Amino acid sequence: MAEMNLLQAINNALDIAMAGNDKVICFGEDVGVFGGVFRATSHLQEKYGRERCFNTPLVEQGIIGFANGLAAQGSIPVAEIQFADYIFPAFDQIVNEAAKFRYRSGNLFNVGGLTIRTPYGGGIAGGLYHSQSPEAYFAHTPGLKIVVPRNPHQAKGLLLAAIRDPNPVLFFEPKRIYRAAVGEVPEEDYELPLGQAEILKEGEDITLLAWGAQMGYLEKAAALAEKEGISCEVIDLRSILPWDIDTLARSVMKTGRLLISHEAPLTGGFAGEIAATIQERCFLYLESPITRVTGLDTPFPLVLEKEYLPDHLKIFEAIKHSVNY
Amino acid sequence: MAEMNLLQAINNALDIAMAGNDKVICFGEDVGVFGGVFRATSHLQEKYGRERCFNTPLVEQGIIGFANGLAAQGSIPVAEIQFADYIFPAFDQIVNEAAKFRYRSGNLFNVGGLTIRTPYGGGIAGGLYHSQSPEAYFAHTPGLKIVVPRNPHQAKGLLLAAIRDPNPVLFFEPKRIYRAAVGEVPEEDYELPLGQAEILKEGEDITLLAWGAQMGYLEKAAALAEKEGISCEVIDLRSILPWDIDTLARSVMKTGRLLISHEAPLTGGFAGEIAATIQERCFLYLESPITRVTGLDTPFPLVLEKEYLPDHLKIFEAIKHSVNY
Amino acid sequence: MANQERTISTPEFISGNALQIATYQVLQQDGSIIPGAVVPELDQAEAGKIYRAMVFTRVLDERMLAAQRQGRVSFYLQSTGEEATTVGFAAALDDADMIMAQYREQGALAYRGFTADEFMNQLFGNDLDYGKGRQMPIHYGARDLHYMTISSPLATQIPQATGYAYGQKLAGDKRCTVTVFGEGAASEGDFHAALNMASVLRVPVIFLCRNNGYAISTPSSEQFAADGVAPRAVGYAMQAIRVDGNDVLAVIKAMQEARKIAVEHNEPVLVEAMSYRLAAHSSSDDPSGYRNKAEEDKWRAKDPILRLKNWLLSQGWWSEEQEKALYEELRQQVLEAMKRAQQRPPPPLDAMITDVYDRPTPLLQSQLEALRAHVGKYPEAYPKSAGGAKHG
Amino acid sequence: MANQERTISTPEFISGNALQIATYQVLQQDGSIIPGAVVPELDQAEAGKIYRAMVFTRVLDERMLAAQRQGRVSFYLQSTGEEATTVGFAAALDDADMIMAQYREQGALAYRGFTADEFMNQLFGNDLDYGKGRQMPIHYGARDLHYMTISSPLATQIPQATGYAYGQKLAGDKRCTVTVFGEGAASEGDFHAALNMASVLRVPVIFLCRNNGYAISTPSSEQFAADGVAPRAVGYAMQAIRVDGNDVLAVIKAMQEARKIAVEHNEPVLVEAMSYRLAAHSSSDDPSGYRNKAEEDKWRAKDPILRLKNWLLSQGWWSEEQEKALYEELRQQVLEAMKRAQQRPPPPLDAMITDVYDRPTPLLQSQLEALRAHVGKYPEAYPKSAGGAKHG
Ligand SMILES: Cc1ncc(C[n+]2csc(CCOP(=O)(O)OP(=O)(O)O)c2C)c(N)n1
Ligand SMILES: Cc1ncc(C[n+]2csc(CCOP(=O)(O)OP(=O)(O)O)c2C)c(N)n1
Ligand SMILES: [Mg+2]
Ligand SMILES: [Mg+2]
Repeated sequence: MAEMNLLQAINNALDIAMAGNDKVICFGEDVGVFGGVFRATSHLQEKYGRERCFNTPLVEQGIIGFANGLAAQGSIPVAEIQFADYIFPAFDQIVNEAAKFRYRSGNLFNVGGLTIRTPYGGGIAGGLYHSQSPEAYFAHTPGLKIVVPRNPHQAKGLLLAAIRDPNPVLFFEPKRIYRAAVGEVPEEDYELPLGQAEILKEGEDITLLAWGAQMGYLEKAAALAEKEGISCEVIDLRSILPWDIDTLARSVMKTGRLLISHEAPLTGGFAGEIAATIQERCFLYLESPITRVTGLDTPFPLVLEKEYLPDHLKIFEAIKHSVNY
Repeated sequence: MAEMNLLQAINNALDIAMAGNDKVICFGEDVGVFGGVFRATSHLQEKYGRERCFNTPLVEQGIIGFANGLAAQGSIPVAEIQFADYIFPAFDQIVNEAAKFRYRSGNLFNVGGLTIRTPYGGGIAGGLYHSQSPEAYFAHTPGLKIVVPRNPHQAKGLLLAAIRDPNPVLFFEPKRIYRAAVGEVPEEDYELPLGQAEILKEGEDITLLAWGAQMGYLEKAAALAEKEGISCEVIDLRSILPWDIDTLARSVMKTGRLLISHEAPLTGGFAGEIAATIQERCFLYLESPITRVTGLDTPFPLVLEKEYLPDHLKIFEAIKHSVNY
Repeated sequence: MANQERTISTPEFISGNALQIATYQVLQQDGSIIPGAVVPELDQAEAGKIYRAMVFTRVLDERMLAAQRQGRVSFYLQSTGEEATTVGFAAALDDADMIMAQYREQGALAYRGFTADEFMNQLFGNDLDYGKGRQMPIHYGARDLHYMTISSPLATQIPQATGYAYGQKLAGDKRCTVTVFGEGAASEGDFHAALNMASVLRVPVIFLCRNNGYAISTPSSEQFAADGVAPRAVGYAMQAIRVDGNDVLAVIKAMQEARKIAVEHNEPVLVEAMSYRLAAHSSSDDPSGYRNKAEEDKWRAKDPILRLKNWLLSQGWWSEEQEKALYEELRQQVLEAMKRAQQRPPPPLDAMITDVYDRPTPLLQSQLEALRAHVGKYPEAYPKSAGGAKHG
Repeated sequence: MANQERTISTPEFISGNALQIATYQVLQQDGSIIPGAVVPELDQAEAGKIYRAMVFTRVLDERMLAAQRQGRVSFYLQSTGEEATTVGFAAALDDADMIMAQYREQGALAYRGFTADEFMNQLFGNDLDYGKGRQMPIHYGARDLHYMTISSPLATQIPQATGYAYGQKLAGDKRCTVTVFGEGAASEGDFHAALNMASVLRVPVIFLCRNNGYAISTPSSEQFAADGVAPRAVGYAMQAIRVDGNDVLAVIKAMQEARKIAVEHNEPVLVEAMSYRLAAHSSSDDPSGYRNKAEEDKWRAKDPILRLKNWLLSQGWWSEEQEKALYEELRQQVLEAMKRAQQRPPPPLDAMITDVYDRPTPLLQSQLEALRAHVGKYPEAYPKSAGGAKHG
């Protein structure tokens, strides 16, 4: 075990993946000598050479187009998009190409080797364009996997699993806690399962669900609620696509209440999908409406970002509201 | 009144908009001399000249980028994307630019004049890439309006309203019924309101909600259900964003049941948002879980497209299931 | 970094037409070689193979357009007039070089030995279609023939080709990737991304642009103002050549040289083949709305198949009897394959959910089960799958 | 349609370096004009205005980088070394021409008269910020100054400029749009889209590329293999010029000529200004990780402000006393404006939901009300808005 922050855990995962398999190739804007603007790819070019870790020109659609071709060829590209806010020029290559590559060819060809890493989320004074949480934009796309880690240990194990998974994976990294999240991380190679939620804390009165950096607020809110005698079951969804319906449904059948939180705007956010599914699966068990605590239906602001964020206080209020329904 | 099909109604709306305001400009791939691959812009170049109706090079990101600039300048661009399946290269210009233009500039600048028209949907043997219904991809984007007409009369009135609305509007045209949907359309200029659902048929037992071409299946299914003594309230949502929560909530409070149908895949589709909102607003009124009848969580197939489509039979079955819950 | 060495002190603009690029041609329509021309080496067997692939393509296109008109297939797309480009480029390659084409390159597949049955299975989307009946007709793909499955979104394959070729370079397998696209598709942002990345990363990829004058109804004069696509190469420090796309010998030679540059120097190359889309864009299109017959006739007179035939005749490698026999044989082959393909069943219902992921997810499995039950309940409404649903 | 007239019968490839473009320069570092050089007409008043804007920019940059280091603002981005380009291009325009810039063009705003207070209000995101505190520092915009609000996604403004200029052309107002972007941003697909559309639609837009050698840590040698960005123009049949971006006189003259081409002939033009990003990319960056001091020093010796000062001195239009006074005046101005801006309150809570649409939707209104109630309940947790929430 070693103490690492989230960035170090990611760097460590990339290092292990590249050391273990020559076919793993990391690239993106500024990921070469510089090691990426957040330094997630630090020292990889030094260790594995310019052919396996390099700067690309500044063109996200090209980065992912290139990555798709490289994956089709049999390599294992790990492409970085510098900020999730800048993933949209690559939307076509992700949604129309990567996601449909295997299906449309009847499995003659696939880009299963592809992993796309990108820092997402707000709370760093980034304004509209360095704060977005675009996971829901991709969650409507069969063929993709989407993963969001909450801490360094999770990040390493999930990223290693993502790189080796035989499907294209989008890996969203919560940049607000890149350095703030520190914890014990095994030094050896390990994987954590994709598509499985994790119950962090068992409870009786209400199920709280989130992913990524939002888990911090969830746990803080749960602590506040416990003080008022409300017992919370806290779940990290971890994979947005495919998502773990069964674990969540079991929990809600037990607690009878569900709160889902994400930073992205309410309308069209992934909490909607979850609520729609769970109200159907757990209809007779629900004691209050499923609650969503999310960003507002606006772009991400700058000066008033504290106001925008679905923080522990907003979640705490919503918990009480749900329990007292 | 004149009898028109859906394409003619759209062409007529464009003609009226261009005749009434010099600032209205139509462009896109093949929209010039040829009048578009579906002929929605027929004769507009003849009437209004090459400067106001023209072919663009084959580059969707350019078309919408250009349209954004043109709208910022004060013109009223009506850009065509040849198929909704090909709108993704323009995703960044729509989601990061058009949607946020006014907000980010504090209303110094806006692209409110922008309208994007695009044919969407399956059932025409189009396979993966001539069948998609991508409305939900955009519905997570504050700042956009999204409109889908169900017939010629609606198409003309909604398109005229969209062109004149001071916000960027995505206008999805159900191409399966471009020629099949025929009806009486007033020859004069008129607008239908954006953001308002329409109740097509009142009923007591269950509310059925859809939009666009899917309304045909909904009405057929309602007829089948009526035969079995189930009284259906049929609603056309018409605007996906912003959407008319109040009309729907009122209906569900009356019927106690809701079925939503769209062609797009289930997961992350807009029915999820609607179900999540309505279960919260109408919790104490619901007699059965809100049901979604949608495409499968796969890309759109070709040979088995009949199997894929959420047709009247699937809806009919789901109605019975909901009522007998 | 840009060349700042040379300075000038008057504000001279380079002209937009600073670079004029000639068209490489060796074969004239009457079958004679331009005196002094550099021609590819080609023996009789190879020339025959090329000619056969070109004629096969023409025969297939004619038969399938008719089949579309008869309602046997929902869609078709001909390559008439461009067979010299689409067969010729494949003939210049190593058979294991990767081809990532647009959609009008059936000639290359024919050259590489995709059989009439294989074409037909895709066109009819039957149970033997490698693509499992998921894509529209003409979206072929063949793993063993190193021919990437076609996808409809234009230009997406261009940066993918750059990536594929980068992988080939790293693997050290001395192969290249050829990506083919129309002059219309070259307007997409992906084109710029692909060429720039290929040149700065030194990737063995050949960018072959089929400039056939139109993108559906849009003439190239409304697609770009420049002298074609080839001049863009200097923007990427990339070598380029323009070739007469109706001259199969010139196409072969140009592509052979391009391949050398790519494979021996790990350098991308741009090749622009000038031709004309003689047929409609596809079976859904009617060109009479946007161009005139005189223009078409001018190009019909430059038929690339006739041009090669004239050369073969002049070489003494071909006769009118052989010509007749070849057409008869190929027409028969195509017709029989069509009949066979048409009789086969559609793909099974399972094909709805396979290949979305490497394995179907539980949600997909439950969606399939629900669908199977539904089809079982209303078999007459779903004739394509009712049989399969019953048998479970 | 491409030029197919000229044919050749040998497979000659054009070289990727077929086009060499010299750099236009008139002013040398010592302030002397290159003999015989074509210089712009410039009177003392205008020269003084330009110099003042350049110095203001430098002073602002220095002050605000320090302010960022002190934690007064969250972010800053300097334009050090590029002031000749960013002020010079604006000086060559009509003040009503539209500017759609990237983010490092504060010089143009300064030239057009954006006041120190206006800069500061944006940097501090206070209640007077035209952008209502929504975007990060340096995302300025000014409607009256015809300066489009900056947005962070790179290159998106380039096709937008093409569209804006098309509207200007249709309106017949004899104006043009100038869009400025880095050599890094020029790699985006939007660049290709914009230039191609501008040339085929004959649009009065000037594409001004600031080639400053780096895109964050990525040197231009890893951005493209070609000789800079200017050669791309021939791919669009577009006139182009490369200019010494540290030579304000050359920049002005080149841009004046470019503007003539744009406005008088409705033709797009590409201008590449060669310079160097002397500072870090932004306050978040540390260039010592990817480049060396020797390189920086080489460019520091080419300081564009010093170069213009030397010319002003040689003209007898400037003195060291004036220099000292100017710096003092501007430093004072900037400092006072900063103090004023810092003391102002943040935008009101309503700014959360306005301008998403022309009018807030009912859903947005209810979200704001819920937020207001919540802030009212926990005022200490939301110090920026607690005051406003209380007053309702
Ligand atoms: C991204 C995208 N946009 C639009 C289309 C619709 N479309 C199909 S073919 C075509 C024209 C292509 O012209 P070109 O590239 O010149 O090839 P050609 O048909 O001439 O061989 C268009 C616009 C598409 N398939 N994909
Ligand atoms: C679409 C997009 N991708 C990535 C970024 C992150 N980013 C901001 S500035 C920058 C480098 C830009 O370099 P260049 O265009 O040369 O301009 P310069 O900073 O040198 O003035 C990058 C990669 C972004 N803002 N937008
Ligand atoms: Mg073409
Ligand atoms: Mg730069």
